[in-house]
Amino acid sequence: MSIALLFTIGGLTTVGLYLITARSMSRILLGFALLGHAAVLALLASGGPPGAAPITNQSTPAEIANPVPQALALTAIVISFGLTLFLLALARRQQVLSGDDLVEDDLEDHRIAEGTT
Amino acid sequence: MNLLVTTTVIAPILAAAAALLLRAHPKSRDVVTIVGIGLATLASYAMLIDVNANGSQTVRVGGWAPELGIVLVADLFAVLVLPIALSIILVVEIFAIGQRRTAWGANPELAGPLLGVLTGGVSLAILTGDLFTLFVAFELILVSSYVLLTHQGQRDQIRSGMTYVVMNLLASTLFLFGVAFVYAATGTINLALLAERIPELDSGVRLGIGAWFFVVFGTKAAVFPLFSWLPDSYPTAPTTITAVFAGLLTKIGIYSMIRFHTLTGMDELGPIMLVIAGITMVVGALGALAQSDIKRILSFHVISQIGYMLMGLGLFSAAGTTGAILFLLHHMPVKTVLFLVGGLIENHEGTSSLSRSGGLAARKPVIAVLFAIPALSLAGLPPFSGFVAKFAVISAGIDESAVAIVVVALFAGILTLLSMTKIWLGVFWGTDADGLEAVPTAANNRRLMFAATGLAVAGTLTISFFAGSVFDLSQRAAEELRSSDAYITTVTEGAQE
Amino acid sequence: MIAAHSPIVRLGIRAASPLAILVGVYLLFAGHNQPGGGFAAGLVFGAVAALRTVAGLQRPINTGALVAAGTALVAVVAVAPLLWGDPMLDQQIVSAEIPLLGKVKTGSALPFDIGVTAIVVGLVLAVLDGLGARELAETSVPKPGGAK
Amino acid sequence: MLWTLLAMHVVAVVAIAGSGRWLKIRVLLACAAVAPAATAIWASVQLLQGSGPTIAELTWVEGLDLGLRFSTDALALMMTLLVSGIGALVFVYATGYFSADAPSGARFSASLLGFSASMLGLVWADSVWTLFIFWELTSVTSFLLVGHKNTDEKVQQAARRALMITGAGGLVLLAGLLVLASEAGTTIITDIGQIGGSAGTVAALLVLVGAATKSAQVPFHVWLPGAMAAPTPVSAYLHSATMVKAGVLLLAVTGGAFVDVQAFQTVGMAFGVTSVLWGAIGALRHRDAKLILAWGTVSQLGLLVTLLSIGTGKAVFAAVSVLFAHALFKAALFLVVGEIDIRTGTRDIDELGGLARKMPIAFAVALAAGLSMAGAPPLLGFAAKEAAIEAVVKLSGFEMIAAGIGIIGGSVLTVAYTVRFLVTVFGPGPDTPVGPRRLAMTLPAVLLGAAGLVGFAALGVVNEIVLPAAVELNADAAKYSLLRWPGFTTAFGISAAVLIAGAALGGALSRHAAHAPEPLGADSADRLIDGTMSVARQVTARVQHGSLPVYVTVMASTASLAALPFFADLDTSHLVWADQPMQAVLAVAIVGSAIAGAFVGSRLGAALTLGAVGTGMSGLFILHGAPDLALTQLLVETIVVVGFVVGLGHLARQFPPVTGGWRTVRLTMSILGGVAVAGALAAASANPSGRTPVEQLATESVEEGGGNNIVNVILTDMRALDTLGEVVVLATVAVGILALANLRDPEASA
Repeated sequence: MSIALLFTIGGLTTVGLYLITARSMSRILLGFALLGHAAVLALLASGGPPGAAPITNQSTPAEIANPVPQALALTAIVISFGLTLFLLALARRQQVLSGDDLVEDDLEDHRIAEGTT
Repeated sequence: MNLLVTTTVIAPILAAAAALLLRAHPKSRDVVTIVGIGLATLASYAMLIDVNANGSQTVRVGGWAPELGIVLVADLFAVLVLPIALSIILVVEIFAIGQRRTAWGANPELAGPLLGVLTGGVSLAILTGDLFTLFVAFELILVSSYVLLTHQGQRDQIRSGMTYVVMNLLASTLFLFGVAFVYAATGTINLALLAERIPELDSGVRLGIGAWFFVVFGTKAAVFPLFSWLPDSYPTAPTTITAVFAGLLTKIGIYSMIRFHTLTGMDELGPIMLVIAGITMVVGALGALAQSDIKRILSFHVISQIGYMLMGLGLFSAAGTTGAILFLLHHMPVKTVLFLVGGLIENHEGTSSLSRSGGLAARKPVIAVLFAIPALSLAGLPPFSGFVAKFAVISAGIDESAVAIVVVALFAGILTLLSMTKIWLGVFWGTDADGLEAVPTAANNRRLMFAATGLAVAGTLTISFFAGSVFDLSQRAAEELRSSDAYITTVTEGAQE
Repeated sequence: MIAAHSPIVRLGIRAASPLAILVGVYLLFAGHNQPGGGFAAGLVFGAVAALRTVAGLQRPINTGALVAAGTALVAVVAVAPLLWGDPMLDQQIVSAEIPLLGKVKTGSALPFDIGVTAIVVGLVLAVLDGLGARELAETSVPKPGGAK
Repeated sequence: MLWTLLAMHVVAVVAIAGSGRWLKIRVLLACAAVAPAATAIWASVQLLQGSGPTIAELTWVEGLDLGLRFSTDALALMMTLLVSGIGALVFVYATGYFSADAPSGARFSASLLGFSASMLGLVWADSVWTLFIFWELTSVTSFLLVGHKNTDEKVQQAARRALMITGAGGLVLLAGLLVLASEAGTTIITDIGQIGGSAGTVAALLVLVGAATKSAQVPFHVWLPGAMAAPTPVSAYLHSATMVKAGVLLLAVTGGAFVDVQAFQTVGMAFGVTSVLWGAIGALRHRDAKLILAWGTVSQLGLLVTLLSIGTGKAVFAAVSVLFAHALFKAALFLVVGEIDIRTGTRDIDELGGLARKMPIAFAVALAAGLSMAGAPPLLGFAAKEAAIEAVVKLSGFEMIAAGIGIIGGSVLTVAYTVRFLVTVFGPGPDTPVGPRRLAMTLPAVLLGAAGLVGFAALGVVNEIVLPAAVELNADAAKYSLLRWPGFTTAFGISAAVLIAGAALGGALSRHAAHAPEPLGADSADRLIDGTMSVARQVTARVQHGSLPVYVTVMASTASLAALPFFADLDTSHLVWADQPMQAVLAVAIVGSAIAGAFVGSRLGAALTLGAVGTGMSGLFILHGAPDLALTQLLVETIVVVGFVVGLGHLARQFPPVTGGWRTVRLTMSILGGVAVAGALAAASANPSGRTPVEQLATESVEEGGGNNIVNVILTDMRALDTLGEVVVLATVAVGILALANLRDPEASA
């Protein structure tokens, strides 16, 4: 396993986590995009060292990179693509409703918390 | 079996697509949805009969060997949970058709198709013998639930939807990381092969994987301290949607946990699971007590009850796993019914707030009866299924001399009972505090809602009545799970092309 | 929006469309042997359709129906093998000689990929639609669909 | 037969519950009386024939030993007679008690009959779980009946209090029975042998507490006076004659198992003696006639618990006798009070007076039943109490002192409150106007009141009922019998002294206007419940504060914590700095852009850095040998960046500023998360326990999958199911986005 990859995965995860704890939906969205990258990279890295592209008429099976995690990573990319777009639509809706894209707190929770004091 | 498995997964998705194409024709749209989900449900019962008679079976999707392709495994655990899960969706869809023209109805153009997708996802999650396919199935379930939760676009729905989406997306990301860890450590994502290879790992990595997936599935299942998203999001959805969510989604989390953690032999995590289980039970029940809205109380109950299932699993004994499975089977329909009754109450009271309703038992005794049965069951009172389930879990605890968790479980039971009386006193007794009118509902729609709820109550009573058989089946399923050999053999040898 | 106002941009999009569609078709068919596949093709087609819609070069596509049809196609391909007793999603392979692409060995993966493409096109259109691209286009063009 | 009887009850419950729309309450109640009446007749026949126990069994959950097992031994038959006999009478009484057009008739009748059936199941139970099931059912039906007049807030509170105390007791009992069953190795009550040791003590204490909640022993008695909010037929039936006896019955049938457990005797005695005295004092302090009787019940139940704790043959015999006598006289007294309530409109003894003249029949009944309660001859209560005193006299040492104080002191107080009750209600006082008599109310009261007298006259018959029942519990009881005239024994002397002292005390107290007593404990029970609610709110406010960023932080931190075990196996020997130099360059560029994206102030800038990260990722994919990934990544990135710019183009260009302290927490959590993921991956990949068969995959891909691009073959064939799921996810997202978009602009339907 390569430290460069681990560094990228760790770095993207850190920045991603930092961003998804923000109040602004755009930032949260960015955060998930980065976390998605980190996860995809982790999947890819879990399959072992790099190699030739897994296309049989171009390389021998001994040279190629493990194709399974590539397939998984591809599925993961597509799914996180879809969900990022959905988040975007939510942020857009929030913007239509309230003019900004800030995540609000749950009012009922606040009401109950206030009831205790 | 091949046909049955395919039907449960694909038929609802096909129906969803068809219903979407037919969005302009309400009648045929509803029929198509019901037929799709209904076929899947029928197929799942047929699977239960088949597996009960002939043992676990595997379908190799596309005919590929387990090392290369995806397998769907119909073992006893899966075919026990699946029929109940699908029946729930079917009943809720019927209720939703009845409720659609009311203020609390989901948009019927979307609810049907989305429930179809959800059904496909649930079937896939339950049947899959592949960790990554489980991820995909989770995403199917989640994405349809995201849309169901937010499609009406009201402000609190967007807010709660955001909480729900963000927390679950993070859990999904953690799931992907987990797949990466597992694949890096074992070179496979097939559950049967994992059952062989994970126990061979160094204990640090093995327990790390176990703990990581405990967090992943724990978030879906809403255990302490990962449950906060649930009570904030569920109550804002239309009642029918909440009913499905509460009845099913967290249970898929606990289902996956039972499967994964027993198959891979994570017994060392037992103590920590028990601690989490205890806290979850109590905090959930306290949360329920603090609320003053039916849907929020019921949402917190979901959390509390998950604690009991986790307790069964955390005991890591045959009796404990049996109890967890039994609890799971009991809880799914009972919770759904309670939310459906919540929907009926909303319809008649014009609100789900306790302080604004009252005296419904006198005005509408049918609703009181429909509520009382599942409520007593949830509180664990005999002779209902909840009693048997709780009894099974607690007596398993006594067998293992886990005194502390047994005491906590009993204590949480009292709190649950208290919170149920809170609803009862607030809604059914007393006088109607304000003049909110019942939501005008066409008579045949109302009949449909009552019929669906009545059907579901009858279902829970059936489970109560046949609790003996359900227990025996759960016991066999638990034994199969605990000796992972059975599962491995099914997948590697018992393949059906 | 600029696209609708500027004839040059419109011309550019009009000229680029066939090329982009060709690329998409290539990706769709080549996927089995070269990098590509239904998803990539869908993104390319989707981008083209979106650009053309924004530029007023075509009427908006019924996105919901497209997505539904794609899903139905994919699901039908999934269950079809059951008709001849195979497990779901089993492949049927056919070889054919197609001009430009050479010998193509394909099978049920092709309709499957076409379904995927339809869904992805639908998604891209839905995104741009949902996020307000069409609104932007319509508000800036005096008469929508002027290029009809 | 047992099934037939139970089925009769159940069918009647369902039928009655369903016919509320058509039938009035009196008809419903009359219908409801049929099943108990039939059962009572059957039980009498069984008793007269002296036939052996009828056994009925039904398995429910075999694996957990849950099921129904009934056995009607002599004790069960005696209880059946009480439960169904008094039940039938109470139903008849209730037809007079309620006005013809009283609402919720079906609910009341069905609940009351449901209770009757539950109580039957309880007394017939021969398995601990059967007993428990019906035990809980009686709690639930009692809740419904107490809350019958639930528009009143106080009634709701009382019902909730009763349910919570008995419900909690039920759970304690559940634990106790679990321990008992596992220790005894059987769930069949008649098969349970003696158990001891620490498990025995635990079981005994848990069972005792369970019994004490149901049988209203101090300090759990606080629900019983509140339960008087129920209509009087309910009070007479549940809260004096039958349900409150369930705890006593439980102690009686499990007592055999705990013979060797000292704690059972000591704690039981403590419960009993305290309740005898405190209950009687409570009865003396109240002015509401019904509450006087309720507190009297607490006292009498204490007497029963005391006797059962003594556990000798004589004591058990006395307990069964007192139980039998008490059910009769207490029910009669309640029925009289109910009649007074209906006919005068009040139950306050200060407002009542001269009723001996105006309600002569009621007075006669009250006198007979009251004197029986006081233990005066010639009534059944006298014979029973005589046996009790007899049992105490036979004791020695500390036990004798404790039981003596309880039983003899309690008896004095009992006589006192009885006298006070009779004098203040029926004696001279304010001239209370009295309404017309209702035959349906009078008849059952007369029957029950006369039973004490007849029972004493025909003491042999009573003996035949009571003695075999006592023998079921303790074989030594066979030596004893109820005596009409005991002779001038010590016990008789004590008895006489008790009567004189009690009468004097009662006479004296009845002349003093009692001051209105405090709720005597009910308020503290409610405070406990309200306190629980308030703790619940506080805990919930802590864990459920409604702020998404905090939820995310908690979750990410939990995940980091879960990754800790990985670090135990962290091994760096398999790590290389970089696979290619270019990889390192891209890594730095990607992380650099990501960090820039996090801190850049403008949204457009953030979108651009996102694009940069995506492009870098494509580069990494190419280096890794994954051209499909690279291609897809580039296309996806384009759409996302465009979507980001278009979709959020209306927002302010700058992000809102972030506040200080919270930022540190976020940063710490994020860094820990990043380290956890990277470390876990490094640890996981160090020593894999298996490998993917890549070569096999390559061959099969060409031969079976018909494609050279293995990744694509995997996606469209080997793992086509994943792809299917993935595209359905995309389709659903499209539907969701369209749904949100169409909301904004309803006309622009897709």
